[in-house]
Parts: sequence; C-alpha cells; structure tokens
Amino acid sequence: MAKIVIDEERCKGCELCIPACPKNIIVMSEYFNKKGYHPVKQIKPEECTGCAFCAITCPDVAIEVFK
Amino acid sequence: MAKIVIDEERCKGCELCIPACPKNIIVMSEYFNKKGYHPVKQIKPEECTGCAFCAITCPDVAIEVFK
Amino acid sequence: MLERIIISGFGGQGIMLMGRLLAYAGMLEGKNVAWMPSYGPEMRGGTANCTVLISSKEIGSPIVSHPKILIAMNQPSLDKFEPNVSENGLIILNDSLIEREVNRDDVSVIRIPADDIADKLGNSRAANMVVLGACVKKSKVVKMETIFKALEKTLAGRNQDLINLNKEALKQGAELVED
Amino acid sequence: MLERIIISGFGGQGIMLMGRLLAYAGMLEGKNVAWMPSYGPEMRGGTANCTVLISSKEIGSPIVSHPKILIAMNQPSLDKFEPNVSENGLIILNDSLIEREVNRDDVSVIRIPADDIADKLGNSRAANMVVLGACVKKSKVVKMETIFKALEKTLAGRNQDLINLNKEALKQGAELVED
Amino acid sequence: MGEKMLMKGNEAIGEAAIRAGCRFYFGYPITPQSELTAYMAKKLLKMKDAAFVQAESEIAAISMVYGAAATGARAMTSSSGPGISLKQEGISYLACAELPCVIVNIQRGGPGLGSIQPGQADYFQATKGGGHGDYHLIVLAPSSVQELVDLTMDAFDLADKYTNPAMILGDGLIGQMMEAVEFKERKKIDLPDKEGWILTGCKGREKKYIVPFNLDPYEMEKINLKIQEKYKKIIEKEIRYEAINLDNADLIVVAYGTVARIVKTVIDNAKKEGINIGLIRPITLFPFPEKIIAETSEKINKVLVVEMSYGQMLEDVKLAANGKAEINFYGRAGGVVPTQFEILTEIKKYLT
Amino acid sequence: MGEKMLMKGNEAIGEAAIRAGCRFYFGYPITPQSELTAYMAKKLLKMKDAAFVQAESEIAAISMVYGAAATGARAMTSSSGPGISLKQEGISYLACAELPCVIVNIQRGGPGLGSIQPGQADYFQATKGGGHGDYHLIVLAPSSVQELVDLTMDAFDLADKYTNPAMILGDGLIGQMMEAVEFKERKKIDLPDKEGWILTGCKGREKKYIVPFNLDPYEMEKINLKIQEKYKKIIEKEIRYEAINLDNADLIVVAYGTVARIVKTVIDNAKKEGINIGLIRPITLFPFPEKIIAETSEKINKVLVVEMSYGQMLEDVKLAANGKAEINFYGRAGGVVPTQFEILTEIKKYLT
Amino acid sequence: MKKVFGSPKSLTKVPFTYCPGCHHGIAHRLIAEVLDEFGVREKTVGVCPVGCSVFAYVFFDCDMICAAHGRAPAVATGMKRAKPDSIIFTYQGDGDLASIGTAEIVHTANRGENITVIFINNAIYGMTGGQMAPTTLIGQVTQTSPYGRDPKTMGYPIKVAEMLSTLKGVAYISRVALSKPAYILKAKKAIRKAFQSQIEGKGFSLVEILSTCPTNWGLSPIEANKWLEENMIPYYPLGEFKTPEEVS
Amino acid sequence: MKKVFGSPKSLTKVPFTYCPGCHHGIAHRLIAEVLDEFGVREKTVGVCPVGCSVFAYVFFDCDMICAAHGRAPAVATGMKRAKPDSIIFTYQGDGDLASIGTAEIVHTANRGENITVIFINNAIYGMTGGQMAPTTLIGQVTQTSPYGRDPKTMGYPIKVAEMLSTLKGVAYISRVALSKPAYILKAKKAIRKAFQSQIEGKGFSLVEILSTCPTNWGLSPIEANKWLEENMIPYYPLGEFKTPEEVS
Ligand SMILES: Cc1ncc(C[n+]2csc(CCOP(=O)(O)OP(=O)(O)O)c2C)c(N)n1
Ligand SMILES: Cc1ncc(C[n+]2csc(CCOP(=O)(O)OP(=O)(O)O)c2C)c(N)n1
Ligand code: SF4
Ligand code: SF4
Ligand code: SF4
Ligand code: SF4
Ligand code: SF4
Ligand code: SF4
Ligand SMILES: [Mg+2]
Ligand SMILES: [Mg+2]
Repeated sequence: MAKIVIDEERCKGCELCIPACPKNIIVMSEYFNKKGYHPVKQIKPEECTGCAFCAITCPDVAIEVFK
Repeated sequence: MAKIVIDEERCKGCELCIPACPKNIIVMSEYFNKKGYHPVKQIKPEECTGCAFCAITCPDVAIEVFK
Repeated sequence: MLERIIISGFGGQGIMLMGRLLAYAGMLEGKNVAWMPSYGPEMRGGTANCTVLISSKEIGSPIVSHPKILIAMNQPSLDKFEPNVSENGLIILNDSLIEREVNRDDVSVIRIPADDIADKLGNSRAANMVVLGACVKKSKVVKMETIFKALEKTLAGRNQDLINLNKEALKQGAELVED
Repeated sequence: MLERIIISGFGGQGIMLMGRLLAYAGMLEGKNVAWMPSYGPEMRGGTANCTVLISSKEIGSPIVSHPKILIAMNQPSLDKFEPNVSENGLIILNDSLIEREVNRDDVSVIRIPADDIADKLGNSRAANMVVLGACVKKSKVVKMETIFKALEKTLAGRNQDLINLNKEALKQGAELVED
Repeated sequence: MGEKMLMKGNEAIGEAAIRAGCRFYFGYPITPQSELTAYMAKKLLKMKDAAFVQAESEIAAISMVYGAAATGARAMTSSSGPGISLKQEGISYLACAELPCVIVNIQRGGPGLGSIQPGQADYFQATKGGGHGDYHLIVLAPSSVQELVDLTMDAFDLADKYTNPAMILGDGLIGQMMEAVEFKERKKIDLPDKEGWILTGCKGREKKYIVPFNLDPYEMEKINLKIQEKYKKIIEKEIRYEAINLDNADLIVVAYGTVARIVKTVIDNAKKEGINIGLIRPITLFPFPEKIIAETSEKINKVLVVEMSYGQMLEDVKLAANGKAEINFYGRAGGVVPTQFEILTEIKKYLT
Repeated sequence: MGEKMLMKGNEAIGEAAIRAGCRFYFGYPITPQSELTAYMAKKLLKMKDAAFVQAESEIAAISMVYGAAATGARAMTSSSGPGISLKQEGISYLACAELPCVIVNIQRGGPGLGSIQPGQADYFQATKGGGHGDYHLIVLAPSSVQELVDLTMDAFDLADKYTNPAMILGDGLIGQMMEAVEFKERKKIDLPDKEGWILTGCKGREKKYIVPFNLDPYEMEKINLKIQEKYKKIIEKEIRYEAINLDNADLIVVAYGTVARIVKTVIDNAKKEGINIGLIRPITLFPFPEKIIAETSEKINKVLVVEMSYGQMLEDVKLAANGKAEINFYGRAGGVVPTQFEILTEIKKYLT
Repeated sequence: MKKVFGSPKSLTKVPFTYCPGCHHGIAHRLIAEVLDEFGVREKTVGVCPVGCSVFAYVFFDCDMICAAHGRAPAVATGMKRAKPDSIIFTYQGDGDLASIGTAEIVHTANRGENITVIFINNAIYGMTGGQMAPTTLIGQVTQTSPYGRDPKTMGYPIKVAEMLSTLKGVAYISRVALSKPAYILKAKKAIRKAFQSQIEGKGFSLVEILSTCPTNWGLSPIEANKWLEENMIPYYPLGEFKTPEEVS
Repeated sequence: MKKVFGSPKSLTKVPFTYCPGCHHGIAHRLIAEVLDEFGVREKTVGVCPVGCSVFAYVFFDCDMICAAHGRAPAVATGMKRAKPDSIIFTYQGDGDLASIGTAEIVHTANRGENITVIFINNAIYGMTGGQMAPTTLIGQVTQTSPYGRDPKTMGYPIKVAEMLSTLKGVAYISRVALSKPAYILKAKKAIRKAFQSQIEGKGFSLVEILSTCPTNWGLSPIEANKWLEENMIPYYPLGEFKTPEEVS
C-alpha cells in the first residue's frame, strides 16, 4: 500500500510529474491555488505503487510519498 | 665565402651565439660596449660558412650574415 | 489633463501590452505619454504591473502612487493597489479571477468577466483586451478607434486573424459598460 | 646633521646593498635613516641607484635632489648625478670603470680602482665594498665598526668567508683614503 | 525621421546610437539595461560592416570597445552598477589613451549586487573617476526618453570632438520607461579628423601606436597634462543644464535625471500651494554646471539637493556654492525612487 | 618586540599584518607593491592555519578575501592602481556585506597602465567609492614606514570594529623605502564578537547567510541605511590627523602620506627663511578631518593643498573650508614626486 | 505507513520561487539530499552565484553566501582555505561559470581546491531574461542571438566538463541531466561522488547538470525536457569525465 | 656578397631593452620576418600585453596598441571586428594570457576570432620581478613560491595549448621553443602557419613559445636554455595540437 501527498500550495502545475508516473494517475486539477496555478491531483490512488517517480521529478518538492 | 657583422652596440654579451656556431668561431671580447656589456667577436673569419645559426639564435638581432 | 493608470495582473496575462496600447493610443492622439513596467525577476510567477500616464502637458514624475484608474486582472493585484486608488477613481476588475468585493466606497467599480468572455471568443489570452475595451469606453482616456489603430501598429506583421480577434474582444468589453 | 647620499651604478654591482648597509649602520648608531631604491623594469640592464639619508632628526622628504655624497660606480652614473651634487660635496667614483675627469671643481673627488682591487681580492663582486669602505672612512657618516656589524647582520646565515671577504674589501677601500 | 515613435528608454539609446553611426557594440547582459544589448543584437547582426559581440564579461566588453575605438570606429558598451565597476580599469585606459567611445550606465540600487530598481549612487564613480588616476569622462544625464536619444547622439559627437570616452548616466526608470521619441534630423557638426591617431595599418605612413603609459614619470606627467588641458576646454565649452523658475524662487532644487522630472511635478504642485520652487537640472555632470549654481545660490539662499543616493552630486553642489548658500539634502537609495509628496514635504521643512 | 628593524615599507606592511593576526593573504603581483606579496608568500606558506594564494587576478583575490573574511578570519589583499580598479566590484560587495578586511593600495602614477613611480591619484577611488553604490572604506594614509606598520595593525582593528573593509592608501615611495621600524607591544582592545555573523556551518544554531543584495528596494534601502549609520559613527569617532605649527602660521599646507613628509622638510627650510608654515596631515582620509580644517581655515586664510594628483583631496579640503579660506593647489602627477624646492616656491607665491 | 520521500532536512520549508518546471528546484533538492546523507549540513557553506539561483540562500538550510557574478569559485577558495574542515560548494549557472567566471573556474579547478561545484547548464541566461550563454546551442534563438547562435561570430557552445577535465588538479567531473527520473537518479549519484571526493580531501569536483529554462526557452516544462533530450544531450554527452579511482 | 640574414623590415632599428639572452627578442624577430614574408606589415596591428613585452610597440615597425593586463584578445577582437581586413596579432606572456586573461583567451579562441596569438611561456612573471606564473613548473622557486611550486596548494602548471585545443573554434595551435637554432626554425614555421591561417580567414590561431627568462630564473642565458630543454620541454611537449587541413 502506498500513498502520495501533494502540497497544492507548493505545486506550480508544471505537469512534469504527469508523464513521470508509470501508472498515469496524476492529472491537472481545474482549480487555482493561491499563487494562481492549477495544482495536479492524483486519481485512482489505489493504483499508486509508491515508486516516487512523481516526487523525484517534481522541481518544487511538492509531493511526499508514503509506503 | 661568407661573412658576419656583429653590431657591438646591440650585442649584450649573452653568449648564446657562441654554442650555436658549428665552427666555434665566436668568442667573448674583453672590452665593454657603451651599455657596459662585453660584446662577442668572431675569430677565424675564414672558417665562417654563413650558416647564420649565430644570427638566428641572437635575441638582439645583433648579427648580420653575408654570403 | 493627466491620466494616471495602473494595470496589474499575473505575468502572462498580457498586462504590459494593455499598457503599451493605451500609451500608444495616447501618443497617436497627440498627448504626452509614459509607460513604466515593473521589471526584473520578481515578476516571475508573481505579479506584473505597469503604469500609464497620458497628459496634455509635459509629464514630470512617471511614478504613480495614486492612480485614477486601476485595472486589476487578478486578486493579488486588487489587494495590492486598491488602497492607493485616488478618491473618485475607477477600478476595473477581472471578475473571472476575482471573487471578493472592493472595500473602498469612494471609487467606481466595474467588474468584467474577462476570461469567460475571452474563452467564448475562442482565445483565452484575449481577456486583457476585453478589460481594456471596457476601460477605454468607460474612462475615455483615449478613443476606441485610436486603440484599434494602436493595435494594428503594434501587432503589424502578425496574423490578421489575431488582430481581428483582439478587436472583437475590445468591442465586447466595451459593450459591457455604459457610456 | 643630515647626510644625503646617492649611490649609483649598473644593476648587478651591488648598489642596493651598499645603501642598505649604510642605512643599517646609521640605525645601529641610533640615527634616523631612510633608504630609497630606484625601482622597476627600467633598472633592467640599465642603471640602478639608491638614496640614503642619515639624520639626527626625523627625516622629512626622502627625496634627495642634491646629495652631499655621490658614489658613482660607473660612467653613466657620474654623468647623471654629477651636476646635482651639492657644493662642497663629495664624489667617490669607481676608477676601474670611469675614465673621464669630474667636471665640477667645487666638490672633493676620490677615485677608487674598485674592480681592480676586488679582482685582486679574488672576488670581482666585492668592488662595491671597496668603495663603501673608502666612503665611510672619508665621510664618517657612520663608524667602520658599525658597517661591519651591519654587514654581519645583513649577511647573517651566509658563508662566513663571504663576510670576511667583504670586510677585507671594506678595509682595503678605507686604506686608500686619508682621514 | 521626424515621426514620433513609442520607445523604451533602453531601446531608444540603441536606435540613437545606430543613427549616430555606431556600428560596434560590445556588451554583457545586466538588468535594468538588457533591452539595449538585445536591441543592438537585433539591429547590428543584420547590418553590414557592423558587429555585435556578447562579450564574456564587462571587462572584455570594455576592452573590445577600446580595440574598435582605436580603429576609428564609433563603438559603445552598456551596463549597470556592478558591471560598470568591473569596467573601471578599462575606462581608465580609454581615458589615458584618449579613445572616444560611449559607455552607458543604467544605474540600479547599490552597493553590492544591490537591487535592480533605479538608483543614482554611481555619480561619484562616473564623475570623479571610479578607476585609478586623474581622468574624467564626459558624463551626460538624460531625464526623458527623448533626451536619452539626443544625448546619446551628442555623446558620440562629444567623444569624437575631445577624443574622450563619454558616459550616459541613466537609471533603471528611464531605461525601462516608454515615451514618445522623435529622431530629428541633426545638423552636421565639424568633428576633428581621426586619421592622425587611428590604427589601421601603416600603409603609406610611419607606424603609430596607442599606449596608455610611460614608465618615465616626466613623460607620464606630460600625458596627464595634455588630458588635463582638454578637461579645461571641456569645462569651458560643454556645460549644459536646464534652469526653471530661478527668479524669485523660495528654494532651489538641484537634481538630475529621473529625480529632476519628479521635481518638475513637485514644482507644479507646490505652485498650487503658493510655494515657488526653482530647479537647476545639470545635464552634463562632468563638466558640472558650477557657475549657475554659484550665481543662483548667491541670490537664493536655500538649496535642496535631491538624489537617489546619500548625497553624491551634493558635494559638487556644495563645491559650487562654496559656502554661499545653505545646502540641504534629501535622498533615497537602494532602488527607492523618492515621490513628489516626499520631496514637497522635505521642501516645506526648509521654508518655515 | 621593541627592537628596531630596518625594513622596506612593503615588507613592513606584511609583517605588521601577520603580527595583527592576519593569516590569509590573496593577491596578484604588481609594481610597486610586489615585495608585499612575496613577503606574505615567504611567511604564510610556512605557518600553520594560514594560507597564501597567488590569485589568478585581482578580481579573484578580492573574492577570496570576501570568502575568508566571511569565516571570521583576518584577511588581506594588496595591489596598485590598475589592480585596485579591477577590485571595485568586489570592494562594493564587501562594503555592502559588511565584511572586515584590509586592502592595500600602493599607488603609482596613473591613469591607464601609467607609470610605476609614486602617485596619489587614487584618492577619489578610495574615499568616494570607485565602485558602484553608496559605501565607504575606512582609508588610512601612512607617511612613514613606522606608520605603515601601526596603521596596518589599526586597519585590522578598525575593520573588525566596524565590520567594514579598510584601505591602506600608500604610494610607491613609501612602499619601496626602508626605514627603521619597531613592532611595539600593542594594548589589547575590545573588539565586537564575530560569532553573530560569520559562516562556518550551522552546527548548534540556525543557518545564516551573507548576501549583499535585496531585490526589494525598500529592504535594500534598509541595508543602506544601516551602513550609513555606521559611517556616521566612524566619522564621529575615528578621525585622525597630525597638525603642526597651526598657530600663527602664514599659510597652512594640507597634504597626506609621502607628500606630507616632504612638506615637513619644507616647513624646516621655510623657517630658516623666516616663513612660518603649518601642516595639517590627514591620517584618515575617510573619515576626513573636516573640523580641524574648517577651524583652521577660519583663522588662517591661506591654504595650500599639495598632492601627487591634479587635485583630489583638494575637494574635501574645499568642502571642509566651505568658502572660509582661499584654497590653493599644487600638484604633480604621473609618478612625479614634488620636491621641497618646488613646494616652497609655490608657497611663496601666495605669501607676497 | 512511512514517509519514503519528502523534503530533505537541508532544504528550508520556503517554496522555491523558480518558474514552474524549472530544474533549479530538482538540483537544489538533490544537493540537499546528499548533504543529509553525508551528515554534513552543519559544516557546510554554500556559495550562490548571481543568476536565478541567487536565491538559493533562502532555500538551503545551511550557511550560505552570495558571490559576485562569476566569482563563486574564488569565494569558495577563500572560505575553504580559511576553514579547511568545512564543506564548501558553489552553485553556478552557465553565464556565471562559463562566461564571466571562466578564469575563476579554470584556476580553482587547476589549483585542485577541495570544493564541489554544481554547474547548472541551461544553455541560457535565465535571470536576465534569456540572453545567449556560452553553452547556448548552435541555431538557438535568444535575446542576443535573435537569428540563432551563429558559430561564425559567436563561437561554438563550450563543453565545460571536457575542457576542465584536461586540468590535472581536478578530482571528479561528470555531466548529468534532470529531464527524467532515471537521469535524476544518476545525477544524484554524481553529486554524491562529488561531495564524497571533497569529504575525502581528493580535490576539486564538479557536476555539470543539463537543465531546462522553460521560461526563456519559450517552451512548456514538458516540451523543455524534450528539447533538452533531443538537442542538449547529443551535444553534451552525459557521463563521467574524470574520477579519482577511490571515488568512482 | 649579399646579405642573407639581417633585421627584418617589420622591426624598427631600436635595440631591444630586454635582458641579455631573453627570448622575447627572438620571438619578436620571427614575427617580424613572417610579417615581411607575407607582405602584411602595412595592414597589421599588434597588441602588446602588460608584461616585459609591453615595450613591443617600440620594436615592431607596424601599428601597435597596448591592452590592459590580460585583455589583449578582447582588444584584438574589437579591432578585428571593426577592420576585418587587417591582420591582428596579440603578443602575451604567461601571466597575461594564462592567469588574469584566462577568460579572454578562452572565449576569443572559442569565438574563433580570426586573429593570431603569440604566447610567450617563460614559466614566470618577468616584468614584475619573478613571481609564479600558471605555467611555473612544480618545484620551481619564484618570489611567490619561495619553497618551490607545490601542486597541493598552487596547482599544476597549466598546459594552455592543450586546453585551448579542446575548443571547436580554434583553427591552429602549436607549441614551439627557442632554445636552439633547430627549434627556432620550427618556431618560425609555426608562426607562419598561424598567420597564414588568419590571412586565409580560418579563425583563431595560437603559437605557444617556450622561452627563457634568465634574469628571474637566476641563470645565465646558456644555463637558461638548458633548463628549458631539460625541464620545460618534457612537461610541455612541442608540436602541433590543432591544424586546419589547409594550413598544415
Ligand atoms: C557583474 C555582473 N554582470 C552582470 C550581471 C547580470 N546578471 C545577473 S544573472 C546573469 C546571468 C545569469 O545566467 P546564468 O549564470 O546562466 O544563470 P541562470 O539564471 O540561467 O540560472 C547576469 C548576466 C550581474 N549581476 N553582475
Ligand atoms: C591589472 C594589472 N595587474 C597586474 C599588473 C602587474 N603586472 C605587470 S606585468 C605582469 C605579469 C608579467 O608576466 P607575464 O605576463 O608572464 O610576462 P613576462 O614579463 O614574463 O613576459 C603583471 C602581473 C598590471 N600591470 N596590471
Ligand atoms: S508514487 Fe509512483 S505510482 Fe504513485 S503517483 Fe507517484 S509516480 Fe505514480
Ligand atoms: S511536478 Fe510538482 S510542481 Fe509540477 S505539477 Fe507535479 S506536483 Fe506540481
Ligand atoms: S654564420 Fe655560421 S659559421 Fe659563421 S659565425 Fe655564424 S654560426 Fe658560425
Ligand atoms: S647572441 Fe647576440 S647578443 Fe648574445 S652574445 Fe651573441 S651577438 Fe651578442
Ligand atoms: S528563468 Fe529559467 S532558469 Fe530562471 S527560474 Fe525561470 S525557468 Fe528557471
Ligand atoms: S625579466 Fe625575463 S622576460 Fe623580462 S626581459 Fe628580462 S629575461 Fe626577458
Ligand atoms: Mg543559465
Ligand atoms: Mg612570463
């Protein structure tokens, strides 16, 4: 079982984590954060393997991974 | 027949031309020039081949060679 | 006459262009004009703003502490500049991105759903022109035709469709306000 | 009392050392002293000179335009500095390298065949000490023993033979002049 | 020509330089003047017999200018505070070698890396010699984009006329601002022929050289005396300033560049309050308009110097007034631009 | 200690620095100060917890000083005119970052490559800020080899006391000259603890940083105001000068460094001719001894400033006198040292 | 559940102010992780350049200093000489290191100063708005190469890792990229080796990191990664150029 | 009899002011001979460095300019850009070129500026009285390496020809010596090729000349030649490092 936590206020919606996820379970959200970016969100959390590729790729240290 | 002309006032007595001469016919003089250096002089001019090694080596362009 | 305008928003919202069109139009109408951007890396990701001055006389200080007109394209811009707008001034705000009410009651306020209209026009980047259209119509700092001319000169050499789209956005913005 | 001395010659003749010994000795005798070299690349191959001041009072200007004593180790030095020597001054010259007469008749002149004596002593580089010995004996700007002390301090750590040789040269120089 | 264009200050400098015949630009990017570098790239890279080089550093840039100027070409470089500091050795060389060129400093807040907002704290550096030795640049201080254009063109002429580097001392505000500018037809002025000193190969003549040194101090002094004579001539002939409202003013403000235009607004506002303010705006900082300040301060005893610094031009104003007036000072720095309100408040202090 | 040694000025600086606890020297050779660099190499390369680095350039040298100073170490660099010009950006950084260090300028004739003979034409650069922005160095001007020693030691203390770079402004004459010096036992003075700002790793505390900038102009202004406050304190507390013969003098000479000692001989010689000359010799050039000059010039109306330049300190003297005295000037430059005869002749001009 | 990935201790909690997708953030994190892993945070001083990463002092939770543009290696030299036990790294852009700071990096490397240099090669001047860097590729359009970099007048992109590897004083040099997780993991290893080399007193170490500047390249972050892989990596080969045996 | 060897036209008649036996004089003469041979004297401008050869302007009978210390390549760039038809050479010492002027030489080479650089490597700062140069050999005693150059704190002697040869913009680089007639003849050929490369517009050319400084080495001119051959040549191999085919 694995889980990621996205810090939506740190996220700048750069989308780099999206292709990094082998499970394709990260997508853009529709809403803005305080800085005016669309943060990403995880869909199908049950599929997450905790591989941390998303986190490794994130330039803004916006993703934490738990396993 | 060959000949060299040493400009005694340009010569600084560095002696570099001495070992450069294959004929060993350049030697130091005993006297000073105006700058206080001992200029070199040629001995046995008849042995000079005009090879110009002395002139090529001279850092002060103090030797002219005629052939 | 000395018009003092501050335009503010996110980088990427076309803030600088709005200001330059106003200044250009002012020049075309024979006025003295000055345009001043905020500049430097702090703009990155943050807010961008510019100042426009249009005057019948020589322009002295190009620094505007108290704008007569504020165009706020997003909420941080409103937060930052609202307190400075001069009494009886005008605030034009982008209703699509600003939820809160204006706190001042000594200024006129116009809310323009700029992004929504631009989206409908098929180019979300034209939100700036929608607001500019509203501003010009309401404030009359320059004539709408002059803005059109300025637009054509500024975008000369670019796609004519883009120019037309921007004109349309200006017009739609203008229609939202009364004379 | 303010002694003003200029020492001049070719680079390599040990000009600077002569000056430093004088200054050092002056200091050892409790006087105020200053030593000033000519410096920089123009020394290269050309002339080198230094100035020594020995005074019972604080030394103001370290620039000596008119030396009381000139030590000329070669002809260009004599040419350059002879005109500046103050009236009733003293010129000590290296007779081994200077052929011409001194033109001034208002100064004392001592000619020392320094190189010849040094050669005889077995070290041509000691010519400077020969002249210095003559100078000290004649001018009494410092005592000969103090010069010896200065020599020992300055060359401390070097070969004792060298020191002895230099002392001998100083003595021989001194012997050439009368009290 | 003659048509009005809306241009950013930095770009206007570039266009003016090109119209003044400058075909060689060597620079290194720095905010708030990078648009000038970019403008020169855009234009010169398309022109024949022209060159734009982004130098590896400001030091290389000023040395390239030195090389290009030595061939007789009109050459320019530009930077801001930290970059101008790096150019000081090169500037001292240019001044000593008497090579004409134009150096632009779009000042920002200092010292150190500072801020990138407008400043005027490089005045000493520009006018007294930030580099070593006795030398002067011709320093021009524009206060509008139009004046940036006019003074840039003048700078090239003055540099050539006196074979001396000239500096445009602007600031981030004027560099970043857009205003309407006109490139007027300029009347041709007679400039000294460069043939005598330029280095382009010795075909048909003796060889020449440009060497800013002489190891003989008396010869080096001669080089110095020659340029000092030139500075005297420049002081005699080239002083420029704008004077507003000097008669019957309650107080005279001395300010240059951006600050001066803010003061103009202050003058208007003060008038509404019945306060009569005069302005002396030095346009040339070297040569400094000493005489007008001396004369005016004799008549009007209250002077306020306003700068974006802690008082640099202030010293020149004091030297000019020579004790004859009370010289006060108001300054902001580090990138802060004083507002008209602050200045008026300050003025009022001295009028009570 | 206490024993007299005959030392060259340049070497005396080095010995004084080491005795003052300086263990880090970074420099690049240049005449007429290279003996100092060589001395530091000879000594520091043999010491533990010390470093001598011949930097690739003066710019690298000043940056190394910046790095070493940031760790709390006493660090020094030295150069002459052209090299000091290259350090201007770094000096502005040091001043902004408030890092203590000692910079030695053994001035030579300028501008450009100039000559290698003594000069005093880097006064403006040293005192007004050759770099960009508003800042000041503490500038000390020795006039004998003994004073080189004492002021070098003081320079380290002052730098630490005010966390500000200090400069020794000497010249080729004093650097090359040998005089007797004594390294006296110095009484310990209380200096502020450096712990608060030095960077040596954040063990047991919050991290710290040294950054000489702030992109927010208001924050940058605060940095400026802080150092300006410091300068006020320095002006209040640290002014030093030597005054000779100020009562009843017919004329007062103001001169510093080498020139001042020549003037002392002039004073003696003049006395023999019945002329009474006074001397004010600023020892600190920043802070400048304004008050004594102001007071004296009110009493004695004739002032002559003598410099190896075309009049740089002259401006500070005029500012101090503020119109109260007739300020005259005599200067030689490019490496020429004025003689006592010339100066006396010049003085006589003003006494007839 | 245990946290298996989070922000390293050597980073502060302040969000980066870099543009969306900018690799500076990744590079920062990797360095911080390495400092954590070696346990040297408390004796480390980082030297920021002038460039976008001038703000690095805000983000690293260790002592930091800002050097003048290009002079970080000299500042680092001063610090390391004064405190040889501390760990010193510089963090420099390609304008900073490969243009104005050329003399400093060459000579610091040549002296074998025992410091670590992190060199962010993003083929552009980010901070000043997108001018040509010495590493800008041929044909690349920038503010100062508006018609594309032309090697005839502007020269070829400089290969810093290769050039510095010719110097004997250098202990470790490698080139890495940050455009995908596999590269990022390799980059981390290289940074580890570089710091290890310093910790073991081996001498000068440098990691050249190919990075994106989406803002000034005018590309989205994803496009920028692609551009980096298709254009930069072919010209700037990844790999190790110099290793002391014990570190490799 | 015909004069078969004499002073070239591109030298003035002023005797050199260099020390006895100093190789600067030989290097000057060779350059002058090449200028004569190509017939370009009248369109040549030489750039003197700051160093002993700052006086070169007196000795070359062509237009000359003196650059600030280390900046000769930048000055040359400015001149060549302004007058592309002229022939521009710089003449620089190892302090000038390889220390303070590192950034300028690297970038001028990298831009492929069509100029010729004559680089006098005498392993010392001559002009200022004998301090360590970047090219000073390990163990060599100088004013600033009084106990011999120690690579641990002072780095290794920099091989300029090798380092610059890694740059793509470079057309021609070789290293020669002047310690005996055979070497001098080879040096002349290298200088010819360098100028030829410029005349043909091939780009940047540089000849590194191993030279003696008897004065600051503390050796007689003959001993100095020997020291050069026994110590410098083994470390600094002679030969061509880069040649455009057409020039080689
Ligand atoms: C002496 C000096 N010159 C120029 C500048 C302006 N400047 C600031 S950052 C920078 C270059 C930034 O590019 P790079 O080093 O590649 O870093 P990046 O922003 O791309 O990370 C320049 C030229 C400066 N601050 N100081
Ligand atoms: C900016 C600057 N720094 C230092 C100097 C002093 N200086 C003059 S020549 C020189 C180095 C000379 O060595 P090199 O370049 O090897 O030439 P060489 O004399 O050996 O031929 C130095 C450091 C200077 N003139 N300018
Ligand atoms: S941890 Fe792996 S699987 Fe889970 S979201 Fe991130 S990349 Fe996808
Ligand atoms: S990589 Fe990070 S900043 Fe970018 S979209 Fe994903 S979570 Fe947000
Ligand atoms: S020409 Fe040849 S043989 Fe004649 S002297 Fe010279 S070296 Fe000897
Ligand atoms: S090489 Fe030249 S200078 Fe040297 S001794 Fe021979 S002739 Fe004289
Ligand atoms: S400008 Fe470029 S390098 Fe700078 S923060 Fe933005 S993306 Fe990163
Ligand atoms: S000091 Fe050395 S390099 Fe300079 S002229 Fe003398 S021998 Fe030649
Ligand atoms: Mg970059
Ligand atoms: Mg050398």
